[in-house]
Amino acid sequence: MEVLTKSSDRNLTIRLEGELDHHGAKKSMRELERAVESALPLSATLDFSGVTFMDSSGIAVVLRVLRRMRELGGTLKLTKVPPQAKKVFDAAGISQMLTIE
Amino acid sequence: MEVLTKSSDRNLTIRLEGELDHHGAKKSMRELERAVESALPLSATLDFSGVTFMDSSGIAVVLRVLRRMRELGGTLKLTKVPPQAKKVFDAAGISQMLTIE
Amino acid sequence: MKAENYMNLEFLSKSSNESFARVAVAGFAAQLDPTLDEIGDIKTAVSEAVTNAIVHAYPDRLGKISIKTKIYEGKVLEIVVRDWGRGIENIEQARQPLFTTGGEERSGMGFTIMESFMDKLTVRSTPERGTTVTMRKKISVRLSDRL
Amino acid sequence: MKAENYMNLEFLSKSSNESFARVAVAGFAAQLDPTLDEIGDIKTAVSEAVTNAIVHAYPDRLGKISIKTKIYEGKVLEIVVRDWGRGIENIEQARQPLFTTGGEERSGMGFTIMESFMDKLTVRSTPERGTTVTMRKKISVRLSDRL
Ligand SMILES: Nc1ncnc2c1ncn2[C@@H]1O[C@H](COP(=O)(O)OP(=O)(O)O)[C@@H](O)[C@H]1O
Ligand SMILES: Nc1ncnc2c1ncn2[C@@H]1O[C@H](COP(=O)(O)OP(=O)(O)O)[C@@H](O)[C@H]1O
Repeated sequence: MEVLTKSSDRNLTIRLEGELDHHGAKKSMRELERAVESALPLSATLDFSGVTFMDSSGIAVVLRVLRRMRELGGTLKLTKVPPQAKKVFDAAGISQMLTIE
Repeated sequence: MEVLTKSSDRNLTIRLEGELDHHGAKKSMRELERAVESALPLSATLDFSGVTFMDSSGIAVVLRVLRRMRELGGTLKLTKVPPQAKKVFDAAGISQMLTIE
Repeated sequence: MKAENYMNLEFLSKSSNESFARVAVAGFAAQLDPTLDEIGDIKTAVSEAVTNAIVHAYPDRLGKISIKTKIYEGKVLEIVVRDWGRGIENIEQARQPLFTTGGEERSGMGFTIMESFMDKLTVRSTPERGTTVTMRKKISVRLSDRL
Repeated sequence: MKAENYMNLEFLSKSSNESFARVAVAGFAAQLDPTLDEIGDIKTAVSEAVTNAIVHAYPDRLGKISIKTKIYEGKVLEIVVRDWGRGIENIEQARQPLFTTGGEERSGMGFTIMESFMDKLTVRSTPERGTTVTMRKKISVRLSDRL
């Protein structure tokens, strides 16, 4: 799991690459939090185009970022979510809580 | 394992697609032989570009076609052999018996 | 009912084993010629069950995880994931969406996802003895099966 | 020497299982961060050993095949492929390049390829009791291992 971040003007884009399972989430959660804390963004985007697999561990990751963004008064958006990950978000009924593109 | 053949003027090109292991060889050997018998080619080319895996079962297949081509007084050439399959041909010391491109 | 084919898998509860466990089961299921979507469902369900064994069954040690996979007539795939860990006190509660004992790292959606991606889910567990999760899925019949 | 991780696999001697067997072992080995070339070597060696069990050990029936995989310190991968089939009378002869009892379908190069793709190959066999093939390969240390 790779975490690639790009931020400017309190807009943060994070590209996730690899398998977002419990193993991948464990490895990337700290990096994700660090990215959010240093950018303190008003708008954050998680780019899922590089996620080759996701299970419910990914949901926990996204919910954690979502919670932090709400505390910061900012918004969170997910983009380029592949079908397999989308299906997991849908099954978890989480698609309504988020903007998923 | 898919076997796609194209022949004209006693030139036969056979494109192999998939995994050329014992399972794949079992499934494709008859089709290969049929292609050779109906074209009776003077020159045959096995296009390996679609072979995603090969083990020694593939060697047996190639040697069988080679033997038949020699009986017909024709030649056999292998093209677009991927690195993994090339390594198997090399380890079997068969690369010298054939034109491999 | 007699199985047409089977595969048994056994490994340590290391998170680095999650990936190959689902790949192995998906690879075994491939002979049923599932759609990409079905392969995704199988991988996801296996990942949930295996992660539970790693995270919840053996929270503070490495233990053994077994996956027994069978194919039955009619393209039915059965996957049994077993551990010899902590067990579950209240299975009904554990299966509720959002219920988790795993804290912020877990979403509590594992069983919900297994249920929604597979046709049938059975959970048996004995505290301090371990848990057995049985899942079944019928793979769709495709035109090519009739050729 | 104690293994750092292991994976045991068990399945029927159907040729449709060849593919997932090598995928499962390669998936397990992936945690050693092998090169593409090393992954290819591992898949090929596993394929040869498994095919032998399917073709030679159980020529006229379905039987059980087991693969036990271990990782030892220093990125050493051990793969043990076992069957309970026919066995080999003369192991030295069987290991010779081009020797085969399999007719035109086989090349007699299986053991030669296992030997050349792995660092070590041991074959034990008892006629009518079965065969155990043990292979070892040290995966190359890469810069990223030191980070
Ligand atoms: N194999 C297991 N061993 C022990 N407890 C388990 C096991 N699987 C599930 N549980 C319990 O059931 C709860 C719900 O599981 P699940 O729905 O998969 O969500 P999550 O894994 O996100 O917590 C877990 O938090 C845990 O308490
Ligand atoms: N698992 C096995 N059980 C019984 N006989 C075997 C087994 N593996 C190999 N053999 C014997 O050893 C011979 C050589 O094997 P190998 O070098 O792999 O070539 P091939 O499989 O092409 O025959 C086989 O033809 C067979 O007689």
